[in-house]
Amino acid sequence: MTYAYLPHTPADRAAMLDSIGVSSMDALLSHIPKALREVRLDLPRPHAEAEIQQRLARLAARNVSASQQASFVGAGVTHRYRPAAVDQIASRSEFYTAYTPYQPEVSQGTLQAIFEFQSMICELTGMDVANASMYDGSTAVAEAALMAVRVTNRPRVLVCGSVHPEYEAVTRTYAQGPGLVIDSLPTRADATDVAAVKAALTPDTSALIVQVPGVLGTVADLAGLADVVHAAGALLVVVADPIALGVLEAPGRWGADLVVGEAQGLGNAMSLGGPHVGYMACRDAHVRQLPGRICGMSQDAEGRPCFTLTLQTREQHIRREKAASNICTNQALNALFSTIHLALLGPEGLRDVARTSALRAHHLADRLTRLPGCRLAHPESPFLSEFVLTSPVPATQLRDALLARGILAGLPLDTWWPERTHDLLIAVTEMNAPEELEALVAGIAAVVSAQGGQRSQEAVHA
Amino acid sequence: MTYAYLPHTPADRAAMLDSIGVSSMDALLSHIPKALREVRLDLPRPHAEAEIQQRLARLAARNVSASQQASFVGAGVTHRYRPAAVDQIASRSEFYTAYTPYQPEVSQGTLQAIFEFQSMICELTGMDVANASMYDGSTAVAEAALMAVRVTNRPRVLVCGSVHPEYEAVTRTYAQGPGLVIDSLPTRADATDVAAVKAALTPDTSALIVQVPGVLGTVADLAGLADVVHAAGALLVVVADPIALGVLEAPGRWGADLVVGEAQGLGNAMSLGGPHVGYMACRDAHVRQLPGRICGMSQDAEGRPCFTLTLQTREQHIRREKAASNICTNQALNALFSTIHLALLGPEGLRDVARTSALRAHHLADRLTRLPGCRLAHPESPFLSEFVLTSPVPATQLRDALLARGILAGLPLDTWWPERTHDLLIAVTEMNAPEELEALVAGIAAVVSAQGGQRSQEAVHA
Amino acid sequence: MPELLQPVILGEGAPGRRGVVIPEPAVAAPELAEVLPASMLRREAPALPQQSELETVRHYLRLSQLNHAIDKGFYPLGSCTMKYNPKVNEWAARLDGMANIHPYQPESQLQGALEIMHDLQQWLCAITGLERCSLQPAAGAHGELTGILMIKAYHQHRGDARRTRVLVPDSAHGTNPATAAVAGFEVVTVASDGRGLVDLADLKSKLDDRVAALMLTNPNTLGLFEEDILEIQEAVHAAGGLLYYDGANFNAILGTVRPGDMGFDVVHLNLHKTFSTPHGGGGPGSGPVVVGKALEPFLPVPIVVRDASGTYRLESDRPLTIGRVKAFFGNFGMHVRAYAYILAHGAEGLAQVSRDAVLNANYLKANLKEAFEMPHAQPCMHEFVMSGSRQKAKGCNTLLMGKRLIDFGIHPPTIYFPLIVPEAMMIEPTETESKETLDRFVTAMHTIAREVDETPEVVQQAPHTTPIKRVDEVLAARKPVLRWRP
Amino acid sequence: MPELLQPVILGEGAPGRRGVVIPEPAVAAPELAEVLPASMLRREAPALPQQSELETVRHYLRLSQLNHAIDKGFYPLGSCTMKYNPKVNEWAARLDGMANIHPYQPESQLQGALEIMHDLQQWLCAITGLERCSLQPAAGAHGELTGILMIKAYHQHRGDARRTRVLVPDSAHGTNPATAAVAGFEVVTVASDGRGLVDLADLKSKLDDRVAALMLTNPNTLGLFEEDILEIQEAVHAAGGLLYYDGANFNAILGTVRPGDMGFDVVHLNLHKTFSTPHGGGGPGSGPVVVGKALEPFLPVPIVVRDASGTYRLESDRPLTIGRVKAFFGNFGMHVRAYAYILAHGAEGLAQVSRDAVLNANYLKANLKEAFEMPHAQPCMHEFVMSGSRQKAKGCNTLLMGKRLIDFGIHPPTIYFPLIVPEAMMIEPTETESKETLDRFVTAMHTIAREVDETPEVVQQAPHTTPIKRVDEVLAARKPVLRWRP
Ligand SMILES: Cc1ncc(COP(=O)(O)O)c(C=O)c1O
Ligand SMILES: Cc1ncc(COP(=O)(O)O)c(C=O)c1O
Repeated sequence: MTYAYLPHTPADRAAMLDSIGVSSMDALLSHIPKALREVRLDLPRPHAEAEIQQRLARLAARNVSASQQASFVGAGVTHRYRPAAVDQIASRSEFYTAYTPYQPEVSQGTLQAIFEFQSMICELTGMDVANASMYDGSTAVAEAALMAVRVTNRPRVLVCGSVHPEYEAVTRTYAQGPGLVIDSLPTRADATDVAAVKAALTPDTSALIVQVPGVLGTVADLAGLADVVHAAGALLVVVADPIALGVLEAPGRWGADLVVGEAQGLGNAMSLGGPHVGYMACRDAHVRQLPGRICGMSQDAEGRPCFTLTLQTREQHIRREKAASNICTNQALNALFSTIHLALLGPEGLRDVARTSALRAHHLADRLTRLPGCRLAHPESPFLSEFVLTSPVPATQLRDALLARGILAGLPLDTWWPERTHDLLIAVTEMNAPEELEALVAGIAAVVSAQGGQRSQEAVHA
Repeated sequence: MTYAYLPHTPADRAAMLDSIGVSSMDALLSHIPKALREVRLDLPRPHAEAEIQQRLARLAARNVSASQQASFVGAGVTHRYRPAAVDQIASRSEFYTAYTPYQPEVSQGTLQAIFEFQSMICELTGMDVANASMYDGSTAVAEAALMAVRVTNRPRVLVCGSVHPEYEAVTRTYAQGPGLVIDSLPTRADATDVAAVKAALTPDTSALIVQVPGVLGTVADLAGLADVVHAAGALLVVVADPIALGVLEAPGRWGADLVVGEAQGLGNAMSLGGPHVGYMACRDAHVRQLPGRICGMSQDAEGRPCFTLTLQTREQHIRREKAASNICTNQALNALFSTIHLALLGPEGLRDVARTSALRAHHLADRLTRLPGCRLAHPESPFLSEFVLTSPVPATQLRDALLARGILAGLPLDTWWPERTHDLLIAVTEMNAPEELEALVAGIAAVVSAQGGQRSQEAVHA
Repeated sequence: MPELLQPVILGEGAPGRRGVVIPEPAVAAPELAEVLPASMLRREAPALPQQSELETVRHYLRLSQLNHAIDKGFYPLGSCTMKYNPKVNEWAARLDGMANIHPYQPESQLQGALEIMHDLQQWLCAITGLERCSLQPAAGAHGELTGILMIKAYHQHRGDARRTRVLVPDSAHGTNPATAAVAGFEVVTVASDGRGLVDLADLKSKLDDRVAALMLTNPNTLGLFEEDILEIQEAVHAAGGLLYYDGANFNAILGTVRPGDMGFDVVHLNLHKTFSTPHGGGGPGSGPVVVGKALEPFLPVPIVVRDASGTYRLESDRPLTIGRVKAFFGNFGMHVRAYAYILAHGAEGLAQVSRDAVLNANYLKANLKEAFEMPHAQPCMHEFVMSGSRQKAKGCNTLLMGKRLIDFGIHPPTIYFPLIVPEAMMIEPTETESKETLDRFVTAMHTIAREVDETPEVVQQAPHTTPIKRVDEVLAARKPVLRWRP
Repeated sequence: MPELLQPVILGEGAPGRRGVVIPEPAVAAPELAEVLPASMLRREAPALPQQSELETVRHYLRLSQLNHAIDKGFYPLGSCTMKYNPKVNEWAARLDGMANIHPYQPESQLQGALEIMHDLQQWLCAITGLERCSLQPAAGAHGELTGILMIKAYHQHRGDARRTRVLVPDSAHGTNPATAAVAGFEVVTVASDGRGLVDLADLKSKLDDRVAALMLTNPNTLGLFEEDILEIQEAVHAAGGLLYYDGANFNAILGTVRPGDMGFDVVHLNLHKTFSTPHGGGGPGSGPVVVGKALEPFLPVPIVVRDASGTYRLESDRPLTIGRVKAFFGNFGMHVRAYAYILAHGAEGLAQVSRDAVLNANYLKANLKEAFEMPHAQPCMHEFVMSGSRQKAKGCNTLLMGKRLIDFGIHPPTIYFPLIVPEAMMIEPTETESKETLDRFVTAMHTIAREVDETPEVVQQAPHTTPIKRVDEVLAARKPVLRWRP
């Protein structure tokens, strides 16, 4: 059998063994206990490339993609427009087949892209410094919690109910290591309740973690929050959607100490939830507690400005068990996707993405809440481009009924909270053309009225 | 309105007009008669990139692609495996956003790739020299006819019936310019009839054009043909499928003077018939009559071997009305696709492609000819991977009936020859997995037996 | 002895290595030797490379690094319209439903593709101000041949056999006379006048009943609009000839002026120039022809039409057609790209394209006119031609200055064309270049002009920064080595 | 003053330019200022670049040119397994049905994706010889954390609260001790012996009821197989500890030896090393964990299971789970690539991978042992560590020799790791490199060794051929400039 990725011919192998001075591969492996060397793996036969393509195309066809239906599911992963240039440029071999830029002389491309990513994150968040990326939004939140614990030397973390449930779950898993206590503020979609926060902060609390927009789409008012948190000696951690920051005030301006989040919507495919890219930004004062890689400017031997990874004494390969985090490989290529996307958008394009999404969402919400029995679950809270619709039909039933119309209407909230049976989380982006909004309204109207009809029928027959 | 491809801001435009010293764009265009400048075009409104993607994705979805059905249509365009590396490498900006390599110092990449293409074509065809590409197979045949006319100074061309009808049609169109006469040898699928050729050659005949494999898939024996043609003072032009040349003897070995053809199957998408890539190879003696670009080796000022376009005195930009052809832009990128594909295949891979296709075709033919009323239309002729099935059901009806099963069974020959109502041209490639062959056999069996049943029913009721 | 920067791949590798594995037949069937006579089978395998996928990828990646390209830097190559090639176009042409469709599928399976071709035909009619379009020609020169053959058929159909001549201005691109010759016409050259425009008197003196057509590029290859076009068209038509419009310079007038309104009978467009499809290092192109009423019957077949029911069909039943000029329907992949490009702009955007193209050219011209000789003072359209004769007198001709530009990361302009300007440098910036880029070009040109005065050897030995130095083109032609040999 | 090779893009462009146009809302809706309190709205726009698409493309294309990469040349970076990243994998991950699917779609819409994850889980179990797999971790270190948290949960579940220590050999990668620390363990270092293997006596002396686990890489970071592994595992298990296998070096044993058979309780694999998914300039990775019976109850959720009916489902109902370690299901795009990679090879091909990887490393080692000091004479596995101390004594340390390699088009090896070899050079050729490439590397290394003797300044001032010269890393840390400012 020949393999396209293995260059050696039998003649090559023979010549190399000869040069090594052994008679066979087995001889070369003879120091491994023989019993261990007798394995037979139950795997598929080797496939030709055409067969691999056909098999994977067939598997892909068994998924329903966002281009095959009108999709209104968000909740942390958004179907946004990825300009064609992003993938075409980021897919250059020089970017994706390079390793971590430990050798700056042959890695200036990756390094400068990281520096630009860091700079853009700082611009968006209004913070001083950002790292080169985290695995995703969830682990960025967890690492932010750990960092707050390191900075404050306090063992509790207060998580607001507006934080994505999976982010909180990951934070709880991470907390098992050092044995931290995670306190929850009750799930609230409306503007952050400063009094409740104040009450929940303890002398052991290292941080309050809030999310904007919250997982239910609502936008909390951050004014005054930092003061309360700081007064209690804790840090304010804000989880922010970077696209929303195209129109929302930067968390840095509200006094956040750490801003983290998920940048998938910037240039990264949804890809069933990964690979995406987490980001993390902090104040200058805390940079030595920041986990992950950081790129900085330097000079070469001839005085030319250039880039290199820096402040590595925070990292595992230098500090081992004393490192700020164990993270090594991060999501560099995904950060590059985000960087190129942001560069293409510019400030106006970013604002347009957020604005088109939000205006369409408000139009949709307006239309939907005119349907019988349909209302916003959180009418008292402002929202941006995602909202919860309470409908007379159970949300899962509603969602499933619309699949046949080529519409994925949203996320039923009983996925997370069993009691929220009639709540559907609906996300709107620039990918949802006005016709799709119309189709969704018509679809929900049809299901709701059919149900209404059925109910009145039931009433008649009862 | 802002456009992503247009960098100028209003401020830029004003500054530039100022620098030019005119007050407005209109002033700059004032030398154009005013009446001409008042146009309003009926075109769609400007679209955002996301809208372009959505519209084109929707249009693409209204075509049925070869990955969505089992496709057995060939006839000059083949659904072959294109290794993923081909497109990913050839799609590098440095290749596809470059112009014709007129400046060799900044074009060595394109130039060397052309040189390799020429060399590979020579290897496959057994000829001395090849050009950088022609538009496609059809125009390569037409240009070969014109070249034979130039070389021999004779006004007639004899085209064998095995030549693709569209290639012959294009040759006839080109012949209208200089007023050439195209003679046809009757459509024959079997081995070339040397006696018939001899009879058809006239003292005015500049060339005999034959095709291997012929358009109906049959492989003619070229032995002795060159002698007959040369004895009559004409040239032998062979139209050859380069993939078939992985297993068939090179036409150069049979004494061909010109070998031309279509290289789409090597690395190029079917793309509804274009862009593909024609090739053209000849003997050293005739190189100065060869149309199109040619790359040759040279040296730079420091003696380093390198490449450049050469023998340009054949070309229109130097010789104008005395040029060997008017061709300028050719199919360079498509030739690059073919070159990379051939480099990946190597001699063994190329043979495997031809062999897998041929063995599967023979297996299929064997299975199909066991069905009631089905037979090969040309049982006396050897074939490689494409063959004509004569069935009891009209071919178009048969083809259409199988579409519902997700099978595109072949090309009904009445497309070209109205009288061949029951003949279906079936092509098999390495993309037709054994299960697809099974499905086709089962499908044809079902249609044929349904028809048989219907016929016997009709017989009963008659 | 210095070596090739990268070895020719044909000799590389080792027997048995391969870059892609092909599926086994996996069916019961006789081997080839059993189904074909031994004499037909290849005796000697072609000497193709034998490399792993990785080594093949590396080879072509390294080759790619040796090219200049639009995506790398400025490419002001006159007459070639090296504008940006939008990435969404590349995406579109590679869609499964675009790339993997066969021309012999039943039309019912191709409605999306036919709609694209149909709409593009319509849009190109609107853009040119003409009646009917064929997308079949594969490039500009191919469109020219198609157009001239139609003109031939037109005269023949009228029984007018005397028309054996085609008039071509001396400023014309080489493909114009070459096309006329390939189509069996005698080429008669029309002189340019002091303005750089068609010399009306000379033209009129050559107009008679032997003239089949005048081929014109407008703006012409000097980048100048033929201001007398209305008079020209009247004269040619009055003499019974037709007017052919070479659309290579269409970027100058897109959305602003239309050949149909100028009186042209047939136009070819270069989708690979005006409509942003990539040049691909020399192709593929696409050269649709658009015709007025006179030539409509002669268009090549097939053409895409739309039924009353909204179904798209291929129409081949056109009795006076010149026939096919290419197998199938043209370079469809390019049609898709041009379609996307037009969608991105609309009428308003296309007009902005040509206006910015003209603005950029005039901006460069204005900023270079001190340092270089400008044979024509009037405003240019999308490009202009200047002369290096002043510098040549100082020992640095146009070729050398072009090579020197390479050291500034800029591709040389088109040089020594058109033939009527000595030491011609033909500069076409296109509309996709920013003012900053243009300013850098101006600075580079001024630097070179200064070097010609102060340090001419720097120019004479250019380029300095390329991996290979100046190439000996004479040697290549004198001792042709046109292929690798084992 | 020399400038940046390419300006930082944030300051580039002009107000109003943009690289992509976004659809208008095109619906009746109030403006943002009407639906959100003014105080929430951004006052100052972020200072992002304002460029056309072309200028943005050029910027990043130019940046890309400054990188070394596998597709450009040899990358023998020890511990990183810089093998070829097959192009068909990239194609697969970009399929519409792979890239554009959402984790919250109903399972019925994700059967293809779940089948891929399910089969990959199974295959990784077969390959490691273990029981159950989670694809959730995003990288190697993340897999480590997952594994160590499971071990913690295991001991806690048994009510064994004394186990606060994790043993880590002194040759271990930094992520091992860092992970143990992040997971709240005390790290105890185990010494290596003269063979470069775990010092059995030292290990045993540290085994007691405070030990939760031993983390081991096998072959270890010296590229040496821990021959005593069966004895080691017995000792650790006898002491009540568990064995963690760091799979970063799995390329050495793929299809040849299995951690499950060696007695490991949990393994993480680096799909971005062994299974050919690209490193992407530092990520994304994917670090699946595979566990034996003991740890199975503690796996993170969800896991993909297959119903009796053949339907794939996400299983979250696992009472003892440590919970989620990441949102959603892991780096699915990497799972697709690894799936394609395994398909290309099958069992037989994967075994060939590790054998060729081992062959290549030993071939290099054999051919470099004259010129460089080899601290360990025995055959290596997929990589080996040599010392530059001989050369350092002559004024050219390992760092300098690595920089000098760049001038030969080769990426430096991993240097100064593992910590237990002075002037370490850790060389991992991988199986995808040809003998010719290895021979060129040997020649380059011999050339450098000669230069150290004859012209040390050439080495000391390296690299010579890069667009930037040696970078001052100290300056960067001393005066951190970590972002661009307007
Ligand atoms: C003015 C002019 N006419 C015709 C052509 C020929 O076009 P093509 O190269 O597409 O055949 C060109 C191409 O450079 C040109 O510039
Ligand atoms: C031996 C070893 N362990 C662990 C890791 C960490 O893996 P990752 O970078 O994927 O987190 C590495 C990566 O270099 C490694 O070499």
